[in-house]
Amino acid sequence: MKPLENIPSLAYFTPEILLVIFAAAVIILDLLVKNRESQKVAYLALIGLGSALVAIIVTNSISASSEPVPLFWGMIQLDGFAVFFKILLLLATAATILFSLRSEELDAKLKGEYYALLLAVTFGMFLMASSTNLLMIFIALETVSLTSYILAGFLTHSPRSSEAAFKYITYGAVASGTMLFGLSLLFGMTGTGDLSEISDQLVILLAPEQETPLVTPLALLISITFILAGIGYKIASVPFHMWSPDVYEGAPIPITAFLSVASKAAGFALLLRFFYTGFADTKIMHSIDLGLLLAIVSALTMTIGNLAALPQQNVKRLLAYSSIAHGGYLLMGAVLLTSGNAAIVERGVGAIIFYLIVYFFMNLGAFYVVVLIANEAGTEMIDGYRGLSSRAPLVAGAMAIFLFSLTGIPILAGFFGKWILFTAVLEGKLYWLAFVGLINSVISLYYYARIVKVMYFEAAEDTDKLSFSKGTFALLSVFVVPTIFIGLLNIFYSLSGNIRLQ
Amino acid sequence: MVVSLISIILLAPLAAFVIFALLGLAKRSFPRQDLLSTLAMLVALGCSLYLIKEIVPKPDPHTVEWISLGNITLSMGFYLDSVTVIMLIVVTLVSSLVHIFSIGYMHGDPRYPRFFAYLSLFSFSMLFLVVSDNLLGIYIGWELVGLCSYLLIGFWFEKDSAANACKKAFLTTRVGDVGMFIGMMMLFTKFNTLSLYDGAQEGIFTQAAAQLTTGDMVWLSIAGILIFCGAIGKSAQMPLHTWLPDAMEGPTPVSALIHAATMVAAGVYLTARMFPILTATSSLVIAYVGGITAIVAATIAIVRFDIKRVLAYSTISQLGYMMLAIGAGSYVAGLFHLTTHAFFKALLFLGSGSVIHAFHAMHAHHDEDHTDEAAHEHDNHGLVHEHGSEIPPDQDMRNMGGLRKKMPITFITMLIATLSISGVPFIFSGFWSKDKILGGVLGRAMEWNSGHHYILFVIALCAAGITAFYMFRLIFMTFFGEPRNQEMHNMAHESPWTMTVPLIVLAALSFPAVNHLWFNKNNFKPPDQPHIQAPQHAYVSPDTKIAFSLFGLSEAEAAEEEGGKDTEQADKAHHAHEVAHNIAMVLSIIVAGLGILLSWLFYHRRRFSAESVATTFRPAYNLFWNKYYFDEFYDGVLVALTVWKSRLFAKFDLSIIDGIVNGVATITRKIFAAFIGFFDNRIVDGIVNRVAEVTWAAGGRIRRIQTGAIQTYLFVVLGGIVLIILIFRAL
Amino acid sequence: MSLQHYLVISSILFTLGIFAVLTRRNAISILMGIELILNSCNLNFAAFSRFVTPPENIDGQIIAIFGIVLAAAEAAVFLAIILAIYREFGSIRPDEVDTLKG
Amino acid sequence: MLLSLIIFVPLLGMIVVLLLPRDSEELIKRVTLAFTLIPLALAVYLFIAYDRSDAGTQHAVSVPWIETFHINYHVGIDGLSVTLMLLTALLGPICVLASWRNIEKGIKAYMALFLLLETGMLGFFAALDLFLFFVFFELTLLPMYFLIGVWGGPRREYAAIKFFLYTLFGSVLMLVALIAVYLNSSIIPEERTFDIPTLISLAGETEHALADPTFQIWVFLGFFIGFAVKVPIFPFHTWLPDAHVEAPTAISVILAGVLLKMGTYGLVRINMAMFPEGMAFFTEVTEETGLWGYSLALLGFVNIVYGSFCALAQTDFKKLVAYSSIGHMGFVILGLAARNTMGVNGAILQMFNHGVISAMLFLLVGVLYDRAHHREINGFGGLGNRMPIYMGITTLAFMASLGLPGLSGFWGEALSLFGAFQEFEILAILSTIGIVVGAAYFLWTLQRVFLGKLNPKYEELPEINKREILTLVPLGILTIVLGVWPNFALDMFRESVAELTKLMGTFQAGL
Repeated sequence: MKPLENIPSLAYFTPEILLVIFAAAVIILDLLVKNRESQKVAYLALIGLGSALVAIIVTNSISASSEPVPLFWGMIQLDGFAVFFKILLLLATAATILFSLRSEELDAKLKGEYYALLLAVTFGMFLMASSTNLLMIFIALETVSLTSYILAGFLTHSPRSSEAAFKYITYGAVASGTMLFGLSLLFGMTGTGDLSEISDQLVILLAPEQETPLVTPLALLISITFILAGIGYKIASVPFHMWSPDVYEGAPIPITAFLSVASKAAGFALLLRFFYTGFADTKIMHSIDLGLLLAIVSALTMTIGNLAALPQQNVKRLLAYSSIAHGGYLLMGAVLLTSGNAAIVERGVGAIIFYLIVYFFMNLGAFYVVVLIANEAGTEMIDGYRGLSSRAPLVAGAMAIFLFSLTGIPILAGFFGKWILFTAVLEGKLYWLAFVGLINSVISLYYYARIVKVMYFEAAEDTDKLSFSKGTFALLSVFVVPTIFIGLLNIFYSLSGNIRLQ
Repeated sequence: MVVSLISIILLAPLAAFVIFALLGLAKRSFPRQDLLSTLAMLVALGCSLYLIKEIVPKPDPHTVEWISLGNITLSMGFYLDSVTVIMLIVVTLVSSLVHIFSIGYMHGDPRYPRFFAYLSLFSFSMLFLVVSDNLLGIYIGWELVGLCSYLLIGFWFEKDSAANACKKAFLTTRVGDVGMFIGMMMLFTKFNTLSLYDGAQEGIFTQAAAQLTTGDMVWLSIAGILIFCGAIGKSAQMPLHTWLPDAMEGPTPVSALIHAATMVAAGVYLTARMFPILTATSSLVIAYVGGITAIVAATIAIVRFDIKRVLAYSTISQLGYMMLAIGAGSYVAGLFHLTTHAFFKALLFLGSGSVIHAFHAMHAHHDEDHTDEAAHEHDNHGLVHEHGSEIPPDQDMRNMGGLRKKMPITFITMLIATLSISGVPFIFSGFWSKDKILGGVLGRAMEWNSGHHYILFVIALCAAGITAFYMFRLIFMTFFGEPRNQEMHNMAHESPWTMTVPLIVLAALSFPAVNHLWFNKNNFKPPDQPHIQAPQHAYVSPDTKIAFSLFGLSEAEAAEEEGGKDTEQADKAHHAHEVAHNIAMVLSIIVAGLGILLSWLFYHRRRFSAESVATTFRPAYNLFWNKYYFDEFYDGVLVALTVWKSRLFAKFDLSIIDGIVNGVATITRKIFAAFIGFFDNRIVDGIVNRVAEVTWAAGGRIRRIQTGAIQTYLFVVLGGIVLIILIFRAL
Repeated sequence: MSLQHYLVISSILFTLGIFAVLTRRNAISILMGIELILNSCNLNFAAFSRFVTPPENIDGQIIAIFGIVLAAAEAAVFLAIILAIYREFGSIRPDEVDTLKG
Repeated sequence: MLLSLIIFVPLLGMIVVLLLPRDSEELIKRVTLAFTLIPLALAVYLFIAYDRSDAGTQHAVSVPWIETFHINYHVGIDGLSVTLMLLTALLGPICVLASWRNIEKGIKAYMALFLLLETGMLGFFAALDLFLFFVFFELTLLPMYFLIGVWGGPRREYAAIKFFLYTLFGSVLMLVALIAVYLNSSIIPEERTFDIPTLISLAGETEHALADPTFQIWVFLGFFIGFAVKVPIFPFHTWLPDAHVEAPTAISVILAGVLLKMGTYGLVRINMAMFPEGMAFFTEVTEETGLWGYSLALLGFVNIVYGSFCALAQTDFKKLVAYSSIGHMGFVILGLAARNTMGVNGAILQMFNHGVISAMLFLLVGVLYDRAHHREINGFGGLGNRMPIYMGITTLAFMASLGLPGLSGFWGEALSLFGAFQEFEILAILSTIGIVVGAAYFLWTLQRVFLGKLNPKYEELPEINKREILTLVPLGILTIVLGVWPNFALDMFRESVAELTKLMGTFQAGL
């Protein structure tokens, strides 16, 4: 399909436009309402997200054909893949806003700009999920990053939060600077910013009869590695993961949850699209052994994430490492992009998408419990969870389900997510990677089960019952129910199988 | 008809037990369990007697399919031949009498109903064993009687000695049973059935006769010996005999029924049943095991003071006799002796029970701490351990004496039994059966045509003499002379009629008429032994010639010379046997007489007190006693040898065999506790834990990289980039 | 000047930036290092636009301009966060901001 | 439909229990009992209505479930599964009764988890889709973990984690094997399947990827280790004594009665049927396999001897029973290794019998523990005087367990050994050591607990009560009935086993 010009593109761009409008509206509303009524602002932000959701569905249905629609002269692309990620990101933002409303940590400081920033970061992520041009990729990345830095440091009087923000921005700036350098090299080699053109160019440039001094596999490798630094930093893959435990620990819990799910999902959207479109031909991938590179990164990521999680005492930090490990699992799916077999690539992408759905519920759920416990018991440490099963049986039960699902214990969604991933990886004949993944699943049981053990098998010093509102349980069940049932329903499998990159 | 009769025989005692068990579960008990059980037994006895009519020369097994696995079928069924019927009668008869006896003997016991329930269960199991037509059925009955034996030995389980004894009995016999089980596996693998006789499919015997070639002889010998292992355990043969003396911890009627008349004889029964597949080798093994057991047990019995233990060793010895008989091919003799022994030995035990009962009633009255004292008694079958205090006073023969006037019925009946077991000629059944065995053994020794096996005959003969000696020692010490313990003697009294009637009945059965009628019937023929080269057909029971035995003396001597010259000729075999029989008879009469005479000199003339006789058998034996031996025995060496031997065996018993049996658990406990501690904790768990530790340590290591300083992080990022480029550049 | 010259200069800039980021003991200096990195990238884009792409294609220059804008935005946020750090820790030495670790 | 009802009634019960108010404990217990009695009634009906002459699957239901991966909800029973389902359904209400008084805290959660566990077990035995099979297999893991970890003894944490880790380790390997089977079931992705009967027939086709010997051996190993942990087969057994000792009585009963059977059932259903080549490699001594051919039988032997001797060395009553379980499961392995009609039938019979007998044993240990609050064997003595009925039932259970003929325990052991003897003579003979040692430790225990003079501490020890007798009597009756008439159970699975042995190509005509 021919790229649409700017004005016709706007129709398809409605969701993003709505987000921007509502971000502005949120700031304005914040000026109007009194400080105590900041909830109204949150509701407006939710309405904004809701309308964006409607817009996504509407624009998706008017495009009707399953063909992707390139917008703005091919800067971004609207397709099923983008739509899926947009919806996922949007829901994650909505969940974050709901968490924030209930978080006492953020309570007094909740201002309009918080929600405006959340909407803005969502906007950036939308772009990440749909960019097909180097420029757009960089702009999207920076939009997300800049707003995330601020959100991470949002607790103005908390040293931890400020430190998190500081580390985040220093790390992020260097990583994105490195990535930009890599992008510039890629641009220089191919002379274009459009991903599919880059792919076409690279095929020509790398062809054996072509002797172009600028494009050797080494140059390409350097460029790719630099770019990977930027993407890897977003998805917290080894060795670009080191910011995440500190930032996750220091940031407000809802933001941590948001970063661990939405930011990671957006990063994967970008990664998949970048390599799928930009390196469409397997010859390019094989020239630098991209498959092995990704596989090693994947194996290291999950192993280091899991191992480092073992001795953690802070649940938030533990979950930070756990989410690094999960990034590693997801990367296994990304490795399949390089397999060269369209069916396997499709399976890999489908597996990542399914896993992200599962991960969305179980990880956000776990963080929600962390929010609740931080509110009621005032602690983020594992010791604070002691005897939770008697103090708050339902919350403890939910937490156990989330944690076991994260471990990948069968019949919980996490198992099915892993199962799909491993099946795909084995189908791609990457046996050693699957093996590493399985070993890691067992290792991860150690630290997840430790929390369960503390909650269930150890007695609490403080035996007061914790009380929660009905709304809390309602929100909790929004995460618990899918965590139990997603894997048991065919619909999610067919959904994830039907979403493909184009 | 046969099936329904056998069913009644089996179900009557079973029902008595089931009623007890079900009521027990509801925490009740039947008011007269004793009468119920006794009645059940009498019904079974009646049916058994009726079954005599049903004996046919070549019976068919009555089988049902029991376990069917596709084309593999194990059937379960009854087989009724003359052996079965005689066993049924023996079991039901002795059991009935013991039931009646127990009504008096066990009166007042707190677990009185339970005793009868156990007896019923035992009778059922034993009868089941006897009527089964296949090895599996026999094995089931076999194990069930073992269980009952266990329960009954441990009936007074408050006594530690009883608790130890019952465990020991079960375990020791189980060792043998496992051998039998392996033998069954071998036979099954070969023949694909466990039925002995031909029913729906060909049984083991037919198949073995038809299929096996001489090449399979080793295999068949091993199978036979393994099956015999079961008998070694159950019939208390060397080296698994030690449990039986300890089993005397059970109530005396139990000793009479289980450990004298029936269960221990089941081993003989089994060996006899397996007769057709015994090979020359396995026969020889059986014969030697039996022979050695006979002599060893007899020598041990000499030095016992506990009346029940004397009888226990005597039982072992007699069982060895029977094994010897079967091993020597004297099938009829073995079973004949089994029958006669069942009656006279049951009688002896019941008689001793009567004595003990008499003393016990007094003793309980006199000394209320009896059970405590008894509880201290432990392992007192070894000579070294046999001091007065360790034997329950009411069983210690040194407390008895002169009872013949106090307890005339008991005395007379026991005397009859003793005469019978000692082999006093012609009017007592024991003589005939023992004589038959001796004759058979000698005959076979001649036939084997190898001088070595004459030793078996010598052994048997010696054992016969010693038997007569110690049995009369028992009689003299118990019933004759002056009362040694006047206080106890005064309290002793004749037992009530429930106890004396069984004694009288059994005494009547110790006379030959009844038994002879049975064993001289034509249908009681030994089965073929196709795997032994020399056929047994030549051996015709010489009972008809019995009356002329005295006359045959000179003939025998002449024949011996002749046989010595030319034993190889098969046609002489018949003659040799006849000759052998006559020789044996004469010699047996001589040794029995000798034994009785010696005993009389020792214990009735009573030149020496019982205590000094006991010291005779100590290493620090004074010259006086030694002289006594030289004076009274024509050959003092024999006695010294006997004493030395018995002490040796006693020691062997005590330290080696008992040591093994009792020590195994302790040793394994120690070794395995250490081993498990090592293996489970160090190796298996160790590996698991080590892996966990390493993992954990790795976590800690990785954690340390996360220093908190942002510039370190950045360094890692850039280092990572450089590393990736360096590594992948080369690829 | 050929493309190589620009690339060498940008590489030097990039390396200097990295060096500053890794070694400076002052957050402001780190920020300057970051700016160096970003500017090296912008230089690259501009150079490629001049030498590689056809003259009518100004994609590279546009990217460079966006780069400048984003660098400015980043600097603003960075400075704000440095302020917060100074308020909480009383120092802007990056190695003193290390309460979160492990 | 009936089958699904049996499987999911406990799950429904769990939901109902969860909706009941926390405080009404009696109500919760009664509701749980009701929801375990329904499957029992249905299972009994199923057992009676089962067509014994038909080797195939009965009551089969197959509904598409996860179509993307060709996973069906496919359940059905053959003789083997229906027998084990009956066992499971029978132990359900018994365990609820056994938990009636001695679960002190969180009865609601306990009962809910128990019902979930029951669904998992029942479903496992009925599943005919490999994936469903795996899911049910794992469904038992979490409830068990909590049941041991929350309601267990002093070292429950350790035991629960250990149980969990071992089982998970096994499951992971099994998962890999499972995926490998799926991927190799067809070259065409659309034709891949998880359907067990289909896979079995595919594995029988020559030239099919599933029939490749090397593949079969590796996949066999994957599944085998998964099941071996559950059985447990030496050296994966160390979780068992800990788990048993710490678990509450009812959970020990389920653990020994049913969970261990899941391992051996898996061996029969998957390893034997689906990977006959792999099975042959480990159970048939040929030039090609060499000593590997002994491995399975050897493991069975080691289990028997090791378990028995370990049991002999125990002084903790429950640990003794736990180790005896290891020993007795060895006979199952030995029987399976024989791969002939007798061995396999014996093994399956032994599975059922061990389920019944070990359940009895653990219940009995529980009875004593509830009264004396310790399990140290040497700490008792002379209880026969105080508790004659208890002693009677214990003797019955011990005798059954040590393989006394006439009680059910004998037949499983005997048939397994008979079968094994035909293939591995020496190992079968050596395994009989287990019989003697089995008698030794049980009798020794009997002596130390019941015989001798009454320990003065226990002069007031109450006799076993009616509720406890009620839990034991059905098992006791089964023990005797099966001991007298083993065909009662053999009838059920004889044809199925015949089918299985035929599949393995070792159906020996005339033997």
